[in-house]
Amino acid sequence: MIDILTDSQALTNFLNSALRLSIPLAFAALGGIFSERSGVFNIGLEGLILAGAFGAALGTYLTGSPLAGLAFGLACGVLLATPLAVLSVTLGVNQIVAGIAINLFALGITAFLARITMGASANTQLLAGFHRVPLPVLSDIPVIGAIFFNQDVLVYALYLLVPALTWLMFRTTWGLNIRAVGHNPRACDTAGISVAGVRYACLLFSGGMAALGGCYLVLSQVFVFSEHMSAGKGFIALAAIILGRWHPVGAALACLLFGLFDALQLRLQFGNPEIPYQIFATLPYVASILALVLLAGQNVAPQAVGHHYDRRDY
Amino acid sequence: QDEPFRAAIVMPGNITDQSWNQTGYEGITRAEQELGIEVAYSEQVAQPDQLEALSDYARRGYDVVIGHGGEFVDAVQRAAERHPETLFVVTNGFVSGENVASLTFNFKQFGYVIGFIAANMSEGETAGYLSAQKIKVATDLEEGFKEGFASIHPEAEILVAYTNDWDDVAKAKEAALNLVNQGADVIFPLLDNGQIGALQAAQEQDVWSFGVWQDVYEAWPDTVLQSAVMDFRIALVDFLEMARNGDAEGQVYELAIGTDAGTLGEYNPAIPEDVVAETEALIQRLNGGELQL
Amino acid sequence: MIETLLRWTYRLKSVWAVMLALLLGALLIVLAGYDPIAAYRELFSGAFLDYWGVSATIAKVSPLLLAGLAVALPLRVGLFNIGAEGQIYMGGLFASLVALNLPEMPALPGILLCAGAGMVGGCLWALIPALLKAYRDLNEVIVTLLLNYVAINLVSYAVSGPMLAEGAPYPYSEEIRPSLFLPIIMPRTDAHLGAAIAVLLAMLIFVMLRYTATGYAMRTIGSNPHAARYAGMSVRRHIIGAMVIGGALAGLAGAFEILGLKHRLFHLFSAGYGYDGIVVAFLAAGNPLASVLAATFLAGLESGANTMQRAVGVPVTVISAVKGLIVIFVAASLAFSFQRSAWAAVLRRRRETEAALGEVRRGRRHA
Amino acid sequence: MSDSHLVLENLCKSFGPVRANSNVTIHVARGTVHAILGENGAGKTTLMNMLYGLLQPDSGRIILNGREVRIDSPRRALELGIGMVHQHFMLVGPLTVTENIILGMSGQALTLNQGAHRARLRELSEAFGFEVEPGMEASRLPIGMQQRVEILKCLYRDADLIILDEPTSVLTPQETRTFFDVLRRLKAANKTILFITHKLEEVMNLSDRVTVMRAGTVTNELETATTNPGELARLMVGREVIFNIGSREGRRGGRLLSLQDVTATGERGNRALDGLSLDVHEGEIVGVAGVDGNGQAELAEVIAGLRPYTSGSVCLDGEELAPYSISERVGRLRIGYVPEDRQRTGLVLDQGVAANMMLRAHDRPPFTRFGRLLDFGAIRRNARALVERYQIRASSIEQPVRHLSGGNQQKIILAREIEAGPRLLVVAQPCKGLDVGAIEFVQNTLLEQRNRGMGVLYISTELEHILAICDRLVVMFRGRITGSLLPQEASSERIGRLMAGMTEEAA
Ligand SMILES: Nc1ncnc2c1ncn2[C@@H]1O[C@H](COP(=O)(O)OP(=O)(O)OP(=O)(O)O)[C@@H](O)[C@H]1O
Ligand SMILES: Nc1ncnc2c1ncn2[C@@H]1O[C@H](COP(=O)(O)OP(=O)(O)OP(=O)(O)O)[C@@H](O)[C@H]1O
Ligand SMILES: [Mg+2]
Ligand SMILES: [Mg+2]
Repeated sequence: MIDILTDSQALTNFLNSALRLSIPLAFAALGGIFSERSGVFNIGLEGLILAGAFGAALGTYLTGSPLAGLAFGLACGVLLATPLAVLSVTLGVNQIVAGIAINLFALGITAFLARITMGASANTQLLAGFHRVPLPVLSDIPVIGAIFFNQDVLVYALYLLVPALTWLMFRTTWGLNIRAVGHNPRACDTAGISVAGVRYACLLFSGGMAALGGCYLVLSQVFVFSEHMSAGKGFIALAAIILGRWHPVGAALACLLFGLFDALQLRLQFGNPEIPYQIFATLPYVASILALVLLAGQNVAPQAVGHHYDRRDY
Repeated sequence: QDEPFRAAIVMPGNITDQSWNQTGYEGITRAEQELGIEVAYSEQVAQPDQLEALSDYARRGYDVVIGHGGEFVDAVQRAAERHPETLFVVTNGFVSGENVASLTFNFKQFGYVIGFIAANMSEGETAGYLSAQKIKVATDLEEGFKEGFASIHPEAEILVAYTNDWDDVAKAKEAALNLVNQGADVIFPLLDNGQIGALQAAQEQDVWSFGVWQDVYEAWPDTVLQSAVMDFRIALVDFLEMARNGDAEGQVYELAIGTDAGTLGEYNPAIPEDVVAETEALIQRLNGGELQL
Repeated sequence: MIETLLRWTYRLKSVWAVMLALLLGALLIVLAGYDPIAAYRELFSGAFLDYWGVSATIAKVSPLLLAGLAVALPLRVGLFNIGAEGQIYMGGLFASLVALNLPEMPALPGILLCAGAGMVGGCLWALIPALLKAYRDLNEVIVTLLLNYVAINLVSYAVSGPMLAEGAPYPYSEEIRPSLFLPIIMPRTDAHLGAAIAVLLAMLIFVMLRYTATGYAMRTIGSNPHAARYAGMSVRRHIIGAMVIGGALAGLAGAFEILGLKHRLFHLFSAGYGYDGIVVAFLAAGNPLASVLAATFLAGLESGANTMQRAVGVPVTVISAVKGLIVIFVAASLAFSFQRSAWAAVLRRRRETEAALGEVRRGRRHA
Repeated sequence: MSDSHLVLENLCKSFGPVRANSNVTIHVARGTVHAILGENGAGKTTLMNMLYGLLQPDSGRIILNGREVRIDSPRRALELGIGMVHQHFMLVGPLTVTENIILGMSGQALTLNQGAHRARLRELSEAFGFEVEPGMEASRLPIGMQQRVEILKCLYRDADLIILDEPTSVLTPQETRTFFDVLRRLKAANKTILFITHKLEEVMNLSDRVTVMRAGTVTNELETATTNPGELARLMVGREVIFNIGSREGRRGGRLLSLQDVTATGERGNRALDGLSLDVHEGEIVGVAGVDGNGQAELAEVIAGLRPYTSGSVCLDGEELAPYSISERVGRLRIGYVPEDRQRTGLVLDQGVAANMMLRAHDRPPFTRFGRLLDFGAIRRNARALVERYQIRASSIEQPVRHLSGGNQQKIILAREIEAGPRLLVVAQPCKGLDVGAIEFVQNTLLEQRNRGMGVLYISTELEHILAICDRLVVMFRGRITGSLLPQEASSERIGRLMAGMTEEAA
């Protein structure tokens, strides 16, 4: 374990691993922030990641181009987010039930379609994916360069998205509308903002973002689609949103924290075979709870999250 | 022959996992083709549904009902009590009874042989073993692997990691990368869906690795040295043939290495001739009982 | 006449929803190359129509209903208990620890002790988010969610380490002694007493919520904590209480899974019942009696779907998609109400015009 | 009068069995101030909500600028140049004042330019004599300030037709005066103003025409110049309204409540009470005057137990209150409290009238039996009696309070707190939103109870109400009492100086 601190190569490997583990979470969490800020709890992130992964795999499988896969993955995410939006925004179905139902559906339909479209090759034949593109100059910075600036396009896209979305959320009228709708939809309605419009936009956007997380899994990480490959990442992303206090930067950092502890626990096992691995496996979760307790501040949760808005209900 | 012979298998995970569940699925479909029997399967059967699934197949008149995996031991025994006319089988099990049979391999032997090959191809300092959970297969293979490796390099360090998830490909890959980064120049992963991730990591990092359950050399010629082919497909077909002929008994069938179902796959040409020869000899000794583990 | 018809159409909305979902599902089944009619026949008989189907459904009502209540109760005070799953695991762990270490004793006190231990386990696990919520205002959704993973790992550790049965090929504990098994209520099946107890508890909780000052206080806290405080209700105590009792119910679900069904502690012994409980609670709009219906519906859906796979061979992927569709459609159907519909408005207007016309006519006659 | 800016023609709106508006027809001329008067629950807000697109009429037409329009959302209303100040504020808590004001405004660039808005806002609020801090979070503003923000929000959008639903309910007289100046200027600029209020002098002061509504229908429409407050009150309530400042029957008794050097922290972490001392005797009504936000709300909360005090002593009958919980204060000590924020604190909007009527005594007889079992019979009887006595317009006692008119919501709280038979009653803005008939009734009831020995702390920004019923008057400024005087010696100048922070001597 000590080697992480002494050996720069070991440190690089370790942080690289942490980063890779956190990227899909971060995409999903960024999307989730938007939907929650607008007042819709998106427990469907898990299914949306899966949809993105499936789309990315199928698109790449059919065309051989990861870019086409990316586009396809995005489209699948947005597509699956549409019924979620209809259910929770238009019909006012309880947002948690809607999300769970979407997850269930996504789990089945992606596996089903993967089996009939890609068949057995779905998880043997490696797909084309994105390659690492070291950024000139930046990638030469010791340790940091090798970790952060020797990645593929999706990771760089994430780097850009975090500040861009922060700006969008806190420095633009769109962001203002989103935050306001998530807090007091009635007031927004009377101010002439379309509550449903804002929520639809945010949910579809979150579908696309979560799908990007799925695309990363397939196109940058493992180059295959396997059933239920989201493996609970959507739920962890939900936790990261709260840990990051509904702020893009905070959530990204929270995801990084998850990644760090996940990478750490895999590594800690070697040094301590006598300690049961389950103890290490709980490390990311326990650490997040502790982080929450220690960093706990004012509860800034959007007040209207979970509540359907209907003008007639007042 | 009016009534066709019928067999069903109940599996805990995906039949497309390229690993444990897929062997179960392919085993039963092969039996259908080769033996002309009628078959059925259930996949993704959760724990609380095991007993009901097994019992229901028995009620529907299946002659042999298989629980695929050690977690079915208990459910199989209880279903067997309820349905004495049906023969229940549990793979990776260790129980037997009037109408209960177990079908298993001597995992330790396979681990030992893989460890032996690995040690021969390694620098001899560090090797890695990767699985998801400490279940009997995993720990037996781990022990065998360690002993086999130690038979060449007694001083070597074997790094072991358990990911806690059989199917999470991304996590398996990270775990394998981690092993390699820690110095392992050869890794032996035992996972379901996660297997792909582990083999990818080995391939990317240019270290040797091994397959399990099926021969995967052809799919991964750059990294896979050999596969521990504990082929439940063959084992299942053989067993069902026996059962159809009325020869199957309520006992534990443990298959040693060097049998039809339990063997090695194709040798990677990178393995020197002499190592191949030594390995074959080792298998003979294990199979003949000269070498006890 | 028309109005009665329309009202009934609306009242049966969930039935239409299920039918619509099944219709869409049939498309998938055909696409997968199977006969939808045969599949659905098995779905229904496997859920409610034959002895074995009913028993399988009842066996699932116990965990689903208890988990549903475990979500519904904290929901009353405005808390989302996403942690029923973890609480189920802790309940199972505690119940089997006690069951395996209990001195020889008669069945009834033994079972009560084990069930009690399960409730304690669930309680303790819910106490963590409850205290953090009450004293630090930490979001309970995240804490309960994270604790699920911890609980599952704890059980995994217990059964693959200290509690591992002799020679077991998979992480599970020794079998508990038969005197501690919950009685089976349908011979030769897995339908155990747990479901009946769960239904009783649902009724009890219904009475508590509807007819006592405590229930009223919980409802008030859930809908306006400021007013609740103003009314002298101890917001903190009720928050902790609701969460902890919810945890106890989930813990009981875990205990019943061990005592009634599995008879050993297994790694991954709960198939996500805690999450299904969320669906139960919300489909029932938090009402304990409606939860009985919702749990039965979901239990039937689960067991029927399993039968569909076994009897017809419909792939599990299709089944999972169809299950998702059914939940989506049923949930969506709940959004439609007759009062809100255009029909109601039209009919109301017609009634009003008629009444006005009637007045005019009457007036003319008098004149 | 040919130039009708707005014509409402035969508008009808029912909520289930309740006919909130039936065949309402009103002509509003351009460039006039048109007042709408009516008792609580008469249907004024409902009518305005239809005009603003929040509700859809069941039948009838809205004709704006000579063209029939369908207003299906507030957005549409805004597009048509209609702005509205709502009876219940529509502010987004965590956003700043500026953000709240520019929220949803059309024609803005994507990037928020708060600086420019802030400057314009400051200018505007200065011109209107409203002191608002543009950077302050809305949720931290006192109620009076929130009202000012709501008004600014409406004016900032340059609407043509401005709907004001009780805009002055918590403004001070000075603020109201400057606000009216603004409205007159708007009128001069040919804007049309629809104005709802319960304050008759405001109607007389400002409006050109008045429409009086009762039980959902228009009963009268008249020129302001041709009428007087007495007549308006009679038209509204249907009977003569007499403020019967009844004779004083009981005697002022012993000291009931005593505060000594009390300090307490406010919502913003400020020192809301700063060494405040105050006594209330049995059989005495003490009025507390002051500009909203000077610690009145905190004072009430400290006594009711909702807010801890950091030093000093608060005693009832000589006994320190600190160790008593809120529920003990309600149940055992019999301290009643009417909070100023009725929707947030005083009521549970989703619950019915009956449930709200027992809110503060839900765990005690007569509402419970056998320990904690609710006695629904008693709950219903109580609710029916209070609805009857306070003339609360509700379709049933199970109707969710959310769907009651603002004045009727207020009546529920008053009924509940007064009828619980408290020894000490703390009321904050009790007459906010009440019609004249209801004010008369509430004040008479308070006097009656005083005569039976109840002590009352009467907090209000409406000086007239205070002067009308209190036995003694104190003025608050920045968490202290700046002066204490008898109503007969209180001139408005003197009180004004005290409210501005000058001490008794200086005043
Ligand atoms: N959404 C609703 N559902 C049911 N009834 C409603 C609803 N909104 C208003 N009402 C009823 O309509 C009637 C008119 O209410 P409205 O709010 O228009 O009165 P108001 O004249 O504004 O009274 P106030 O002076 O007290 O504000 C009341 O009896 C009220 O209970
Ligand atoms: N005194 C209190 N006691 C208990 N809980 C409180 C108290 N004050 C605040 N809270 C909690 O904090 C949450 C946010 O409070 P608050 O209602 O002030 O938000 P807000 O910013 O005013 O929202 P909005 O203005 O949109 O209504 C409440 O839902 C409540 O749970
Ligand atoms: Mg009103
Ligand atoms: Mg607020």
